[in-house]
Amino acid sequence: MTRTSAPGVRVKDLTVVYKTPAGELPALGGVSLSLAPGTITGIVGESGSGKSTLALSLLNAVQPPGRIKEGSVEIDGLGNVVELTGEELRRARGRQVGYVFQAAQNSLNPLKTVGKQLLDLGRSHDFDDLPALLKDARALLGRMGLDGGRVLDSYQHELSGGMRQRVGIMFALVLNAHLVVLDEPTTALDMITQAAILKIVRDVHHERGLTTLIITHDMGVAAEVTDSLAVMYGGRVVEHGPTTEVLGSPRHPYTKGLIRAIPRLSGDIDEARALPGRPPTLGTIPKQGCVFRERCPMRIAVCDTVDPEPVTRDARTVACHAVGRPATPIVPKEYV
Amino acid sequence: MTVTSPVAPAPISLRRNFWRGVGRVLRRKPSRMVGVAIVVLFVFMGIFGPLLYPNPLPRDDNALYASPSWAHPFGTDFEGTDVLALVVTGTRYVLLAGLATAVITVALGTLIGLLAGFHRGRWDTVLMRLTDLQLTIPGLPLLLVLSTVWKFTSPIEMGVVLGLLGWGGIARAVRSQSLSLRERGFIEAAKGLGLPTRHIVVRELLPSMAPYIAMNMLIAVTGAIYAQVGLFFLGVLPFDANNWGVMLNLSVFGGGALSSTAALPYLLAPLLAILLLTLGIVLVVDAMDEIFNPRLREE
Amino acid sequence: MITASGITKTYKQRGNMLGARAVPALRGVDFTIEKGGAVTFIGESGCGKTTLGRIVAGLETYDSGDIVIDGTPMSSLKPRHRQPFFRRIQLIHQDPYSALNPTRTIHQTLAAPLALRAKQTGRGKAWMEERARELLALVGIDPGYVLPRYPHQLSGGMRQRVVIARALTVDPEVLVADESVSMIDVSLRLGVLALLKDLRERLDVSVLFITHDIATARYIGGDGELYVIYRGQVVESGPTERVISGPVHPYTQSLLSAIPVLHGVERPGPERVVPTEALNEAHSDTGCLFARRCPFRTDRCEAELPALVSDGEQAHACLHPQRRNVIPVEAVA
Amino acid sequence: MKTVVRRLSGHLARGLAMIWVVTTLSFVIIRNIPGDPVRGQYEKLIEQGMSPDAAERATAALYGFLPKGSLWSQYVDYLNGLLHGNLGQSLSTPGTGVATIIGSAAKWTILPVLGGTLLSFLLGVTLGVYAAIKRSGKLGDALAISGSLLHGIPQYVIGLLVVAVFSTLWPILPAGGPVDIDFAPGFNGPYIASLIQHATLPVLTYALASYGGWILAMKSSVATVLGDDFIMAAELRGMSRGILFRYIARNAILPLFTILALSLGLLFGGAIFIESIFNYPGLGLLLVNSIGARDYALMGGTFLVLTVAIVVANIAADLLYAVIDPRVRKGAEA
Amino acid sequence: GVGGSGEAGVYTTIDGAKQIDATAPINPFNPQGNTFLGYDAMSLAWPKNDPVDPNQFYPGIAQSWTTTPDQSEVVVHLQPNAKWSDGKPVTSQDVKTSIGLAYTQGGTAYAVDPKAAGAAADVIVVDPHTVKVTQGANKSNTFLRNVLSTVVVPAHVFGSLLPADFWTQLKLARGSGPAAEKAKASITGLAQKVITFAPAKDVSAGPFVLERVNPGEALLVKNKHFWASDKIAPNRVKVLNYTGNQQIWNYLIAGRLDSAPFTAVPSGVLNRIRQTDGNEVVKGFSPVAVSMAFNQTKAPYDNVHVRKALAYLIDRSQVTKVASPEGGTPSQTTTGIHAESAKSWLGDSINGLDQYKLDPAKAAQELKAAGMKQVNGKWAMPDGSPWVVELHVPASFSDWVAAAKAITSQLTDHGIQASVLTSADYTLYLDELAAGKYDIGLWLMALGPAPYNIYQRIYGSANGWQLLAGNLTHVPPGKEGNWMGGPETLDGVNPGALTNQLNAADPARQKQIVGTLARLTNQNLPMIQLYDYVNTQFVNDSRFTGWPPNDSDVLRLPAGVWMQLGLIKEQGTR
Ligand SMILES: Nc1ncnc2c1ncn2[C@@H]1O[C@H](COP(=O)(O)OP(=O)(O)OP(=O)(O)O)[C@@H](O)[C@H]1O
Ligand SMILES: Nc1ncnc2c1ncn2[C@@H]1O[C@H](COP(=O)(O)OP(=O)(O)OP(=O)(O)O)[C@@H](O)[C@H]1O
Ligand SMILES: [Mg+2]
Ligand SMILES: [Mg+2]
Repeated sequence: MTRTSAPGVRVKDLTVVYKTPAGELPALGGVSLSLAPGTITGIVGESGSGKSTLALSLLNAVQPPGRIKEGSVEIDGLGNVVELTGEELRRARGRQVGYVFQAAQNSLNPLKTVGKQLLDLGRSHDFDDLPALLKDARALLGRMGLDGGRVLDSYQHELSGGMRQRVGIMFALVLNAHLVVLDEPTTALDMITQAAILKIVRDVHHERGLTTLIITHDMGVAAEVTDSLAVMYGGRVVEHGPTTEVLGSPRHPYTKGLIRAIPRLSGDIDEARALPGRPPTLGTIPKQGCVFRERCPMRIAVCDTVDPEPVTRDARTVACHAVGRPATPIVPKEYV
Repeated sequence: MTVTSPVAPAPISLRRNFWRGVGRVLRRKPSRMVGVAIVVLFVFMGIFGPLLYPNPLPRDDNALYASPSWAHPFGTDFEGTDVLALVVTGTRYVLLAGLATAVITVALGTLIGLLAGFHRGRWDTVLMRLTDLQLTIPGLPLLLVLSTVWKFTSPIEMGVVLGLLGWGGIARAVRSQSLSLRERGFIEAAKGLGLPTRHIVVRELLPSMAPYIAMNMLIAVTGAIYAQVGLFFLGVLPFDANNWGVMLNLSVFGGGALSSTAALPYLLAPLLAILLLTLGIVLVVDAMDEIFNPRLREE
Repeated sequence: MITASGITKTYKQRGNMLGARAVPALRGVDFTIEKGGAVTFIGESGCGKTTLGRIVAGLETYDSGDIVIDGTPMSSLKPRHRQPFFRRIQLIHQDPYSALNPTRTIHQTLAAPLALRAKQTGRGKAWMEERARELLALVGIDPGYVLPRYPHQLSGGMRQRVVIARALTVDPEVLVADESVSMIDVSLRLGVLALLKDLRERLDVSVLFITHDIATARYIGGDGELYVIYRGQVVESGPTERVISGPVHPYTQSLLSAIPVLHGVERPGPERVVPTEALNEAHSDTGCLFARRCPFRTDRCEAELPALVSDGEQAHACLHPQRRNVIPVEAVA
Repeated sequence: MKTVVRRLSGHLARGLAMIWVVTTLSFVIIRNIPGDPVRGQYEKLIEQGMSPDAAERATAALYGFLPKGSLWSQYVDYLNGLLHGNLGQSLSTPGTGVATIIGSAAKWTILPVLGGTLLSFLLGVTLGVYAAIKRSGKLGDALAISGSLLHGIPQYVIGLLVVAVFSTLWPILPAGGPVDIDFAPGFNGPYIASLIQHATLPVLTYALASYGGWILAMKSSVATVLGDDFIMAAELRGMSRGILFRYIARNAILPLFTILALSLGLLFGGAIFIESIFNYPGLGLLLVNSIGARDYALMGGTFLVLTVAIVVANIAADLLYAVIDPRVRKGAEA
Repeated sequence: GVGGSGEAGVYTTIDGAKQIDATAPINPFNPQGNTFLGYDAMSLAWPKNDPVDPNQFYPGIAQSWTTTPDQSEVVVHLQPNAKWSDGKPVTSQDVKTSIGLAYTQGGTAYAVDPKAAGAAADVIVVDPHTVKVTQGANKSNTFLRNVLSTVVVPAHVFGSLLPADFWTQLKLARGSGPAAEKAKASITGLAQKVITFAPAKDVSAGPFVLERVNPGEALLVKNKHFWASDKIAPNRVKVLNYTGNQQIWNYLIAGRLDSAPFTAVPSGVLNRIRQTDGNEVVKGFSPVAVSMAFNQTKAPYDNVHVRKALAYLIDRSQVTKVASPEGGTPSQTTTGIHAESAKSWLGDSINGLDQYKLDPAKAAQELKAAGMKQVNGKWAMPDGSPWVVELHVPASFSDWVAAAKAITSQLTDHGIQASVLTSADYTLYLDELAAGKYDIGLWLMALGPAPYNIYQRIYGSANGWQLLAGNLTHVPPGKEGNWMGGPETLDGVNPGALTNQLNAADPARQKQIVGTLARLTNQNLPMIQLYDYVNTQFVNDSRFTGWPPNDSDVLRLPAGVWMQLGLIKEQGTR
């Protein structure tokens, strides 16, 4: 069943809810997104916008109290992941979808050496040829600039942050998965290490012919490595398209605001502008209407009642009532 | 943005919110309400128990070790006194000693832990050695030895001694808590703002440890109750007819409750009281974390 | 005006009977902040930035060197007499979540230092309340909404503003902002940065800005000084814009090269420098501290510790200084 | 290994200092207990029907066994004896060394304490994992509540109930003494069977009394580990259930080993209730009896042994941690 | 039967006198020693504990004995066939060695001081089976008793403890001057060596010999060399440890014990014990009573009216019912003597004494006579300060605690505030009692059968009379253990002196003295006698029969003696 080529992924109308004292609240509100085979897709969004939830959904691994309420996740060669259960699901994880954890810093069992955990992984997936697995792992680590032998013999606490992250990537790839999901792979790292990891992600992606999903809240990181970029806000994908285009000519007011809020190293520093208001949390996401309208400079009457449908035009998808329409913006309150 | 309106009465509404929050936390699980009910019942017995019965408790010379009946739900003791009345009137001593112990344990443990954790350095070393020492001393054996010297005539005295023998665990834990808390931004900020140490400790550090301290306090109450009841049971503490431990002792060693059924209710009544109180406290402890954490409380 | 000279700090990591491991966090750092000025420190993780910030704010002791606050050398005072001086320097923590006491409302949080202030200046309770509102308004949040609330009820941006307002209660002259926006939502970051910038202008407070992110350093302190710190040592310093556009030290160049490029808006700098290996605390302390990682190192680098040399404006500690153009440039659309 | 030795030496030094302080404290307290051992013996003889003057003369010989000299010189003698491994002579069983008596009593404490604690540890840890994994289910809740409740109930209450059930209401097991006299001591079947038979109820009591604690500790430890990222990471890598379970269990049980060692140390001192109830001739009962007889040397010796047990347990806990946790083991060597 | 040990020929019992400590030596001189009187430890004879005549015995190692009327000479004839369990014969030399060892321990008859009352003057081996012991100048009628209670140990095991010149040293010690002092010191110096001596194995002249001791249990097997081993029914004896009454109850309920020594039993438990197959209760005389003793140095207990008032207010039968329903009978009145002996000693004259029947009116009169006042229905001290009767008991005696509680409840009913105070343990209790710290304490009395022992308890060292080298002196209250603090003379009589005379007096004179002392005690109430113990013992018919009947004089002797006397038989069929 193992594929040797990059799979495509199609997420359709995915709704994920978390059970809270206030009832079941949607962390993802009908997200549709497709990853073209062999591309690196980035998802950017602020904290709580549902990025990790979406990433976990790709492995049908949303943790209680959350659950996938509706929608589907089709992965080439696997079918609808949402319907997978039990052993089937477990085997898909690791084998077909590699996952690099949000906190890959701590994604290793502190009591076992990396090598032993690798062997556990091999056994879990019924690998007969464990020495070959070790060899692959050493090669992968070597490819990422590490001394494979030494790393396999090390415990987590003996590795630096950057090394752990590389080990995390190795674990995601060593079973020859062709879909790799990286959740905030560089968040806790400093700049130089981050640059190195991003380079590795990009290189490995090309060498192995993967489909890669990389999740980050740092626009710069996404811009650096991705081919296509999706922007999330309040559990919705508000804009999706080729990276250079999304960055170069953002269409959704949120994307625009985000990009404008990034200070630059060159050019006029005062061009940077803060986005007013604050991002919603699970409890404050509006039940109806556009989730961004409170902060939107282009808000129109319909935004209050109707959730804008994503509209795809020239390979770019935008979910906004105001895009491409003449608008009478309602000026939002400054702060709060 | 000019502000001229007088300030909202924030503190008052806060306090009300606190109790409303507590109510909310308790209502979240029915078991907690049960726990509160049990604890309230015991507190009620502790305060009003002795007033419910005549003093001295009536005796019935013709009904020694009587079996349970409507008049005596748990039978009577060796003198013909109603066992239930003994348990009810004995609650006060038990609770008082428990409370005294808890207060001393927690106060001493918190104080020493805070001092050690907050000042670090030499203070820390000295206080921690002291704590180690306290933890190294075998407590129950020492109590046995002490009880030959010390006549624990009042529950408070009992509490003092039990407290002195039991603060080590809390001190150590509070120290490690305050060590980690002092690295937290808000403590540093308070220092940087030049706020006095008293403020930092009392207003900033302590409230953050409140759930922890409250939980320990409740656990210390139960621990103290067991220790003292146990010592009375061993018979090394002064006699008091309505003391639960004395009841256990007399029922077993005087009445033969473990050998025949005649005195069994006399044994079971204090045992049940202990079990019930334990249950109540266990159920209440469950809510402590949420009560003191504003985030969990308000949710 | 605050001058720090030759600050060193070595942490003794708790060891056992046979001795402790020493971690040099700062190896002699000098800098000066003018009133209303801005000084930025950048460097990799673990380079000693936080340590420096805490020392300047009087929250950490230092081993040698001196800090002179308004002409008074701190070494001339007993530790307990230093507090009034250090109070003028307030630290804004990186993490607004832990910088506010979760068990106290914002009102309580602000009231404590204000009460102290009121007592010192002989003002009453009314002043305190008014001042709290004034400060919150100053940092751009609605006092009526914020005052009765607990920190967990506020967003990261609001919290950081409250932290700043709290620092302002004691009328500080310097704000030390240690990674002050790194934990705030992207869309709110600039708001806080703008606030700091605004405060500099309006209240004439100086800002000592500590960051990974050179772009934000440029945003706040574009007109100030930039110090690049590596393993406890300043390896390059100078006017911010000048260092950014013309870094001389290979370490500065590496840092700047590592900045992600907004493809589509920018393109990478032409002369990116990539270190040959990762930061390792265990690297030797002799010679240039950066030598092991430096793509341009020579044998001399491994033997000789370069001193900080200045051309009057920009200073660097490199034996083979060469200006390189590494930062991304605006893409021509 | 080097780390372990280094740690050990530090601990030993501190432990010895602790022991010295506790010994001194207990010496002072014990020598100040009111009550005259000789008078106690006298009255006992009188009650047995001995005539007053005969009893008086019979007890006179016991004065020879009382420690002599000023408190200070007694203290110096005592310490000196201790340094030479001599705990002194018993007063209530004159002529028998304190060390001998303690040695024979210690056997009887170690057996049930160890048996009971290990039993409850295994049981509690297993059920604790279950309670943590099923924490939202009814059974998990029930386990947790039963755990807290049992944890809260004092040992003696459990002991009393166990006796009432298994030797009064339903007399199937002996509730007194450590072994039947019918069998010659040694490694023979009947003797060991009798030993086990007698130990069953005390062991059961120890087990019941501490089992709740283990459930709770394991439950919260498992809950912590379940919240650790590496478990989720392992799950997302498709690790098999068995391996996942082992990851959880092994990491969760680690901190419990420390508690295990510590609680073993403390249990020796806490054996008093259970040994009194079951008439088990261990250290706890020995202490009670030695207090009653005002046998100073025996009291001091027992106290010392209990203290040493705690100190050793502390050291063992720490070393155990250093041995099984690679973070400590390797971290310190690096 | 549930849980019975069942094994044929095994006799299970409990030694109520001590805990069995496996580490203790096999040595009767050791207070904790592992020898069991009547089984493997033998005395010359066994006292019958007659309520009046303490000089009646059953034979032990001594087959018979003769004595002169004034007890100046006792001749003991040993059992001709007596052998040690290792086959060696028991000879006069063994007796002499045992007496020598007794000297090191300071026995009454074997006091080094020749002036001591009832001390032996000489020990003469007449022939291998006859020993003669003569009494010194200060004669006492306890001499025969003390000689016959000598525990005999084998000379070939214990003999080495005595130095070769022991008897010359003893002679020297009985003289005077520095040489005598030195010799005395060397003899008493042997005490520790004797106490701590630990033979490798038991050598017994009794019906059994110790096989082994486990913690808490001892096993004895039949001694085939015992002179009357054909009379001994059991093959083995298991002696179980005694750590508390409750443990004996459980053994009894389980039917494990063939006989159990005196045990206090609550009614409920007694009923349970009776339900077990074969269990029987045997009751007999036990010369002990419980009293509440006053510290007469403390107001208001220095006033006899107050003591009498308390006596009138205490319902002794109710106290007995609460405290010891099965093991005690309420005292008829306070005489100092157990009711059983009182019948013989006092006859009908006891009815002439004040009975102190419950009588609140009389009590009020007495209290008024003492100047006590009633304030708000509560009795107060003459100066109006509150009066609280504090009754002290050791916490470990649950029947005493119950008795004290019952008394305080009764007093409270009559407007006297009263409370029970306990001491952590008996040792502490005795210490504090002797130090005069208590107003009133519960106190054993009537420790018969010897009349001297009975009254020495009341008018002895606890009350100020001390006998030093044959001289009786009286120390003032509060000093040297005089905690009772009574006056030196009562109605012009010195009760201490009278008591002291009991030892040397002939039976007629003894009766007269006892009568006087009983009357004095009854009138002055240095203590209030509460209840007299009943020797409640248990036996089980399932395995053995031939138990002593109720009121038998052997009941106070260990079951080993019953066996020696040929009482115990194996049950015909199981
Ligand atoms: N276990 C949970 N229980 C309740 N709500 C949850 C839980 N996990 C996530 N959420 C909520 O779901 C929403 C989406 O969370 P998610 O973790 O997917 O966000 P994210 O975009 O990955 O954020 P971050 O950048 O902080 O990682 C958030 O509002 C969050 O509060
Ligand atoms: N309390 C401490 N005890 C021991 N070592 C410390 C302590 N605080 C910091 N260090 C060490 O000092 C060095 C400098 O730390 P510092 O926190 O100042 O770095 P930083 O530049 O702020 O790093 P980051 O970017 O990660 O915040 C590091 O090697 C760190 O491990
Ligand atoms: Mg996330
Ligand atoms: Mg830092």
